[in-house]
Amino acid sequence: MDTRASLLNISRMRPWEPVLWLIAFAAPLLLPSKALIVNEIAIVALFAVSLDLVLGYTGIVSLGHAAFFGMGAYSAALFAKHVMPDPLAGLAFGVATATLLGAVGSLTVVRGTDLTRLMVTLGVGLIMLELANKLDWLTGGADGLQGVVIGPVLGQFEFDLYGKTAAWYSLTVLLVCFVLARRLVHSPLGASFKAIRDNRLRAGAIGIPVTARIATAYTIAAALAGASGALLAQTTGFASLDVFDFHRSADVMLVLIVGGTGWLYGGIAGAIVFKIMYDVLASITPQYWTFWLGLFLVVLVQVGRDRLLRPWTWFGKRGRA
Amino acid sequence: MPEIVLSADKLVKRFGGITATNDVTLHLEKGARHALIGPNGAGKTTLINLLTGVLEPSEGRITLLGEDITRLAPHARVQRGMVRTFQINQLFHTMTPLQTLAMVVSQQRGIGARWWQKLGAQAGVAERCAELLAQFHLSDVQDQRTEHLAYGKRRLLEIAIALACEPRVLLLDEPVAGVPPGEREELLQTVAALPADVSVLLIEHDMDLVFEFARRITVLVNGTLLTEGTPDEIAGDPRVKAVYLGHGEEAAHG
Amino acid sequence: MLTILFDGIAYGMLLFILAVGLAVTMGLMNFINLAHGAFAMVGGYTTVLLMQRAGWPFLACLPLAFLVPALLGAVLERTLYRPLYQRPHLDQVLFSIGLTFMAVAAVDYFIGSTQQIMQLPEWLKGRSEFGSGAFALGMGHYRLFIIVVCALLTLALQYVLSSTRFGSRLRASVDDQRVAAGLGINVNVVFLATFAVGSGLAGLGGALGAEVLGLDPQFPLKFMVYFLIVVAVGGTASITGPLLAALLLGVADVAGKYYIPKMGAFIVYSLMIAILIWRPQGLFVRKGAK
Amino acid sequence: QDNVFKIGLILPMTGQQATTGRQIEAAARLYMAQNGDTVAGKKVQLIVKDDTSLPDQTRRLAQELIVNDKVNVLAGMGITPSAMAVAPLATQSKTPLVVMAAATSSITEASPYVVRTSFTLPQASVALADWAPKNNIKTVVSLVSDYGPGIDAEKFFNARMVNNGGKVVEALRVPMRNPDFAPFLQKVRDLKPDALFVFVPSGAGAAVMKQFTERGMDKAGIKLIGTGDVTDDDQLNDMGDSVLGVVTSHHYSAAHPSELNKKFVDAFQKANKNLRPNFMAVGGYDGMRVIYEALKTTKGAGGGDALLAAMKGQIFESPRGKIYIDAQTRDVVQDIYLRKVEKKDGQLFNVEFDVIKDVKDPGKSK
Amino acid sequence: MAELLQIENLSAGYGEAVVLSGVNLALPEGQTLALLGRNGTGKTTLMNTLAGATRQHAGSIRLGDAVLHKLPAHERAAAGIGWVPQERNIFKSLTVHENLTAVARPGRAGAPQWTPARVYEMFPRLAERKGNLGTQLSGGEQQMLAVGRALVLNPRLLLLDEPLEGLAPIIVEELLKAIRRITREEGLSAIIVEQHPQAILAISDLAAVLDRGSVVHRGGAAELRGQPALLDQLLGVVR
Ligand SMILES: Nc1ncnc2c1ncn2[C@@H]1O[C@H](COP(=O)(O)OP(=O)(O)OP(=O)(O)O)[C@@H](O)[C@H]1O
Ligand SMILES: Nc1ncnc2c1ncn2[C@@H]1O[C@H](COP(=O)(O)OP(=O)(O)OP(=O)(O)O)[C@@H](O)[C@H]1O
Ligand SMILES: [Mg+2]
Ligand SMILES: [Mg+2]
Repeated sequence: MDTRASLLNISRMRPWEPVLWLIAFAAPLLLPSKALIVNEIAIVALFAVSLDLVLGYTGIVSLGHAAFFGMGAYSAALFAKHVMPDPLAGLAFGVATATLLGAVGSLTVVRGTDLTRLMVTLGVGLIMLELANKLDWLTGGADGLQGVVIGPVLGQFEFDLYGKTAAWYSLTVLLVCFVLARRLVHSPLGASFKAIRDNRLRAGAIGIPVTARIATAYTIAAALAGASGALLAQTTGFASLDVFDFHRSADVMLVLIVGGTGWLYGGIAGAIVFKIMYDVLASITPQYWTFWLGLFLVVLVQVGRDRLLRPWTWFGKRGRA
Repeated sequence: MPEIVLSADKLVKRFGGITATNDVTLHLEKGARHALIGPNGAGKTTLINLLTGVLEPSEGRITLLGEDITRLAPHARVQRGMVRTFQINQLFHTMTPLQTLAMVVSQQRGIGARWWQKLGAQAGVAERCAELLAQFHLSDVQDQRTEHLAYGKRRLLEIAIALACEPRVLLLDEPVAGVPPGEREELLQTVAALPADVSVLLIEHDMDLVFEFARRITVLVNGTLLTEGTPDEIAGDPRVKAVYLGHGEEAAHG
Repeated sequence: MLTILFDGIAYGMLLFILAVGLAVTMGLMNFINLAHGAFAMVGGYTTVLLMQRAGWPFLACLPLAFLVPALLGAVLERTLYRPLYQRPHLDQVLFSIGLTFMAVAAVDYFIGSTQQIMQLPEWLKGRSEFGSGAFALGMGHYRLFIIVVCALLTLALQYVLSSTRFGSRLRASVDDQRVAAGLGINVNVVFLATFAVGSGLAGLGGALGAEVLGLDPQFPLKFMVYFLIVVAVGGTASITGPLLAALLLGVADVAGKYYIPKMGAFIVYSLMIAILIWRPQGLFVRKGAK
Repeated sequence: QDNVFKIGLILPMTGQQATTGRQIEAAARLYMAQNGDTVAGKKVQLIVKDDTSLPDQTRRLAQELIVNDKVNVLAGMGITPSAMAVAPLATQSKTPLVVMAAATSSITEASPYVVRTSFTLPQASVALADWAPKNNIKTVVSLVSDYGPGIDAEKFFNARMVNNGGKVVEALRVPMRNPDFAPFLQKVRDLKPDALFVFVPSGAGAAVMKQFTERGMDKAGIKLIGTGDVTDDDQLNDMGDSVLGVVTSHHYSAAHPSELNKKFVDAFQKANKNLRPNFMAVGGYDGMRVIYEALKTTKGAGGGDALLAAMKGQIFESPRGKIYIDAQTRDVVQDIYLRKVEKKDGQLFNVEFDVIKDVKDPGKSK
Repeated sequence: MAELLQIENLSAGYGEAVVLSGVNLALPEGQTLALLGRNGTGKTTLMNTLAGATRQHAGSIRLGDAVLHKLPAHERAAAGIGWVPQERNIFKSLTVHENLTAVARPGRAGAPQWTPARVYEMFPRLAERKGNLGTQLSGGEQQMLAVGRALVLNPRLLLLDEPLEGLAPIIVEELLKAIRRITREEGLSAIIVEQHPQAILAISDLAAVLDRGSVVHRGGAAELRGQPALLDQLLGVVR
C-alpha cells in the first residue's frame, strides 16, 4: 500500500464509531430511567480515557489519578458555591486547576521505574486527600462540601431529578474531550508518546525530549481527569473527600484495563462494562457482588480480553494480531 | 586543515572499580569516515554512550560543532545533529516500521510536537518514509509490528531510524551484526554514500568492511587509545595484530 | 524516647513481615500479585479460627498459618497464576485484584464481616520496663516477639536467595523464562516453590499482624498500600532492601506521630515520595544494578 | 402498584463500613418480620442498595430510587457525607429521609425532610463529660479519629469537660488510615492524665483497647473512657478480659434491662447466626418503626409531607429505652447511659449503671 | 558411526504460523554441522525447536537414546543439549559467575568436565568481570558468556546460533580453534549457525542449507566450501 494512505488509514474513523455515539446520546431519551447511570458512565469513561493517555499511550503508570479528579471536583464545586453557578465556567475552572496540579505533579513522574511511579502518584493522591481533610474550613472536611448549587447549562437546561440534562452534559463533554484525545494520539506528538512507552532510551536517541513529553502527556491527562471530576461534582451538586481516595484511582485503572489500554475506546468500553456490571450485580446481591465482580475479572484475564470483548474473534482463527 | 565537528577530550568513565574509558581523546573531522576498533570490552560502546549522553563521563569534555555538550541531555545532542545506532537493537516494538519512521521523520523536521495534525499528513513525510523503507528493504514489512520481524529486518530498521534523523555526525555501533554478507556491503555503501559533509564513526568487528570503509582508524584497548592511523598503518601495526587482529586466515571472517 | 524507637522498629518489622512475601513474588518473580494481602488474610484467619474454634495454642497455629496459604498458593499457582507470568503487568493487576475481591467476599460470606480479635497467650501479653526519664524503654512482649521472628526470617531468606543456587536459578528464570528452561532449569518447579513460599510468608505475616492491625474481610484491601510502599521504597532486588525500608518507615511513622501528631497522616507518604524522587530505583538496590 | 409502599434503604453493604449495613439491614428485616409487611392496607417493600460508602453512589442510588422506583421513604445512610449528599434530593423530591446510622450533628439541618433515629456524637460524649469529673477524673486526653464524627466528639466532650471544671491536657487526632496506635497511646501515657477519652469508628475500637492494655496504661493509673463505639456490642465478646471495667456512654447496650430489649436481642440473634445487635441495629429497628407508625397515621395518603409530619413528635418505647423524635429538630431525643464492661454468663456486656434522661442533641443549641 | 542426532520430518513455528516444514537432518557423534541460510529462513527457529523453546507441530527428534521432542525444555539440557541463543539472553540480574553456576551440571562420567573455572580459562576476560551483572557486559563479553554458559551444561550437542557475531577477530580465531578442539578431542557434537560460510565451513564436517523453512542442501562441509558458485547460489549472495 502507498505509505501515505497506509499511515492515514490508522486514524480513519470506523463506521461503528458514529453509531456508538448516536446510541449514547439517544440513551437518556430511550431509557429515561437509565439517564443517571449513563451520566455516571460518561464521567468514569472520561476519567479512564484520561488515564489511558498516560498509561496506555505513554506507559506511565499512575495510581494517584484521583488527585486530579478530586482537584477538578472540588474546584468546580467551590467555584459554583463562591463565584458563580454557571456549569461551563465551573468546568473550565476545574480543568484549569487540575491542569496546574498536573503540571506540578508531572515533576514527580519523569524519573523512575513503574513501581516508583505507581507509589509516588499514589502518595500524591493520598496527600491531596489528607490536605482536603485538613482544610475543612474550605472543603467542609470529612462531612463533604455542602451548599453547592449548579445553575442551568448555557442558562437554559436545568439539572433535573431524572438526570437527563446531566447525562447529555457529561456525554457532550466526554465527546469533545474524546475527539481531542483522538486527534492527539494519532498526531506526531501522540506517536512520540508511544515511542517513549516502547523504548525510552531510543526515544531520546532520536531527539525526542523525553522528560518534557512525559510531563506534557501527564498534564494533558490531568486536565481531562479534572474535567471528569468537575462533571461529577456538578451533576451531583456535592463533593466529598472520597473523590481523592485511593480506590478511585484503583477503580479507574481497573476500568481501563478491563476495556484495554492504548485504544481510547478501552476506557469507554471498560466504563460501560464495569458500571453496568456493578449496577446489576449490586442490585441482585448487595452484600456479595464483589465476589462476582472479582470472578469476572479473573475470568476476563484468564480467557483474554480480546476474545471476550470482541465476540467475532471467538470463532475465527486465533493468532492474528 | 579540515574542520573538527566532534571531539572528545580526555574522557574518563569509571564503573565502580572498572575504568571502561581511560583518558580518551578523539577528533572527528567534517566528512570523516572513521572506524573505531578494539577487542571486546575495550570500551567502544561506552565511548559512544558518553558521546551521546546515555552515560555521564567521570572526567573530560565533549565538543560538538564548537559547542561544549558534556552535560547536555541526549535528545538535545540529537537535535544538534549527532545520531547513533545501538549495538543491541533498540526499537519501538508495538509500532510498525512505517509508523516508526514517520515519527522519526516528523521529529527531525521539527513537527514532532504537533498534536492537531495526523502523523504522515504533512507534506513530504510519507514520501521520505517510502524512500527509506525501499532503501533498507523494509517495504514488504512496513505494516507489521516491529516485534514480529525477523532479526535481520529489525537490524535494518535500527539503522534506517538513525538515517531518518538526517545526521551530521553518525555513530554506528556494530551496525551490520546479524545482516547477511551480501546486504552488509550494500548497507555500508548506503552509509558511505551519505553527503560528503556528514561525519561517520563506525564500530565494527568485520575487518573487511572496516578496511573498505574507513579512511582513518582508531584502536582502543582496555579503555585506552592504543593508536590511530590510516587503514594501511593499522593493518601493518604489530601491536594491533597482537591484541586484536590475530594472524590466522579466518581472522577477518567472511 | 527509646520506647518510641522500639515501637517504631516493631511496627516496621511488622510491615516487613507482611510485605516480604510480596517482595518475593513481585521483586523476584516479577509478578504483580495484589492478592498478596488475601494470602495474608488466609494466614490470619487460619490462626484466629484455630485458636477460637479448636482451642489451639498460638504458637502451634503459626506453622499452619504458613502452610495453609502456602498450599493454597501452590494450587493457585499451578492453575491460575502460571499462564499469566508472560502477560503484561496490567493483566496481572486485574487478575490479582479480582482474586482479592473474591477472597474478601468469600471470607465475608463464610465467616462474617466483623473484626476478629485474637487472644494472645499470657506470656506474650506482658510488658517490660527499663530505665527512666528520656531513656525509659518499655517493651511489649508481643512486639519483641515480632522483632525476633522477623529477624530470624530475614536471615534465612537472605541466605537462601543470595547464597544458594536456588536463588540464582530463580532470578535466572525470571529474567528469561524461555532461555532458562532451555538451559535446564525447571522453571515450573522453581516458580511453584517460590510462589508457595511467598504466599506462606504472607500468611505468617497475616497471623502475626492480626493482633496489632486487626483482622476483617477488608484486610487485603486496607493494607495493600502499605505493602506496596515498603516494596517500592526498599526496591525489589533483595530482601534487605524492603527490611531497611520497613524499619525506616516504621520508625519515622511512629516518631512522627508521637512528636508532631498533627502531621501524622502526611509523614509516611511525604517520606516515601521524597525517597523515591531522590532514589527512583528504591532506597536500597543491589550494587551496580541498572 | 398503588398499594405498595416502598422504602429505599441505602447502606454500605461492602467495604470498611459493611458491618453498619449488615446490622441495619438485619434489624430492618427483623422489624418487618415481627410487624408484618402490610400496613394500613399497603404492602411494604424494602429495596436495599449498596453504596459502598461513596456519597456520589448514595446520591445516584437515591435519585434512581426516587425517579424510577418512586420510593415513599429513603432510609439508611451509613456515613455523614452520604446523608449530606442525599439531603438536597430529599428536599427537592419531598421524600422523607430516615437517617439510621450517620451521627454528625448537622445532618438534620441539611434538609427539612431528614429524620434521625440513631444518635449524635455530641449526645453521647456530653453525658460522659458530665459523669467523669464526678468520678475522680480531673484531667483527660482526648483521642479521636480525624473525621466529622470524631471532631464532633472531641469538640463537645472537651468543652463540657472544661465547663465541668476538668482539664483537657491534649487533644489528639488520629488519621483515618492508621494501622498502629502505639505512638498516640505512648504520648498519652507520657502525659499521664486521669483518663483517656476515645472515639474511633467501631472496628478500630478493639485495636485501641488491646494496645491500651498492652502498653500497661491501666496499670499506670490511666482510665479509658469513651463513647460506646469503642466497646461495640458487635465485637465486645471477642475483646477479652482486658476490657473489663471500661466505662463508656451510649444510647444503647445489648444488655439494656428491659423486656422489649430482651425480645429484640433474642429475635435478632436467632435470625442472624447468633450475631449480637449493636447500636446500629437499634437505629435501623427504630427507624423502621418510625416509618411504620407514620404510614399507619397517614394511611398512606398525603405523600411525603404528610409522612414527615407523622414522623415528627413520635414517642415510643425502643429496645434502648424511651425515645422521641423532636418535632422541631427532627432529631432523636433519648436517654444516654453510662455503662461498664462486665462479664455475665461468661459473656462480656456493657452493663448500664447510670442514666441521663432525655438528652437532646447539644449540637443544635449552638 | 552411530547418529547422535536424528531429526525427522520436523515442522515448527510461532503460534499458528509455520516456519519450518519437513526438516530431516542427522548428525553423527563428535561431528560438527554448519547450518547456513539467508536471513529469516528459519535457522534460529530450528535451533530453538531443538532446545524446546519453539512450538513444534510435528516430527520427531532423537538425541542418542532420548526422545527429545517428548521432553519438556528443561529436561533437554539433562539429555545433552547446550544452547547458545542468537540474542545471547544473558540473565541480566545475575552476575557473570552466577550465570554460569545457576545452570552448571556435571557431565557424563569419564568425559572431560566443563566447569566455570575452565570457562574462565578459555575467556580470561570473563574472569575479570566475574562480579559484573549481565547487563554490565560489553556485547562481545555477553557472547563469550553465552558460549561459556552452554559449555558448563556439559552437553553432548552444542547449539551455537551465530556465535561469532560481535567478537573481535582474534577472539573469533580462538573460539573457532576451541570449537574444533572440543569437537575433535572431547567428542562433542555441534550445530553452528553462521552468516559467514567460509570460516565456519572450515571447521565443520557437514553442512546443511535452509531456505524458507526447508533443507535445500545437505553434504560435506569441505565439499561445499570448495564450490563457491554453489554456495553463492544457495545463499543468494549474488542476486
Ligand atoms: N554499567 C557497567 N558497570 C560496570 N562495568 C561496565 C558497565 N558497562 C560496561 N562495563 C564494562 O566496561 C567495559 C567496556 O564495555 P564496552 O561495552 O564499552 O565494550 P566494547 O568495546 O563496546 O566491547 P564489544 O566489542 O564487546 O562490544 C566492559 O569490560 C564492560 O564489562
Ligand atoms: N517470535 C516470532 N513470532 C512470529 N514470527 C517469528 C518470530 N520469530 C521469528 N519469526 C518468523 O520466523 C521466520 C524465521 O525466523 P528465524 O529467526 O528462524 O530466521 P533466521 O534464519 O534465524 O534469520 P536471521 O538470520 O535473521 O537470524 C521469519 O520469517 C520470522 O519473521
Ligand atoms: Mg560494544
Ligand atoms: Mg537467526
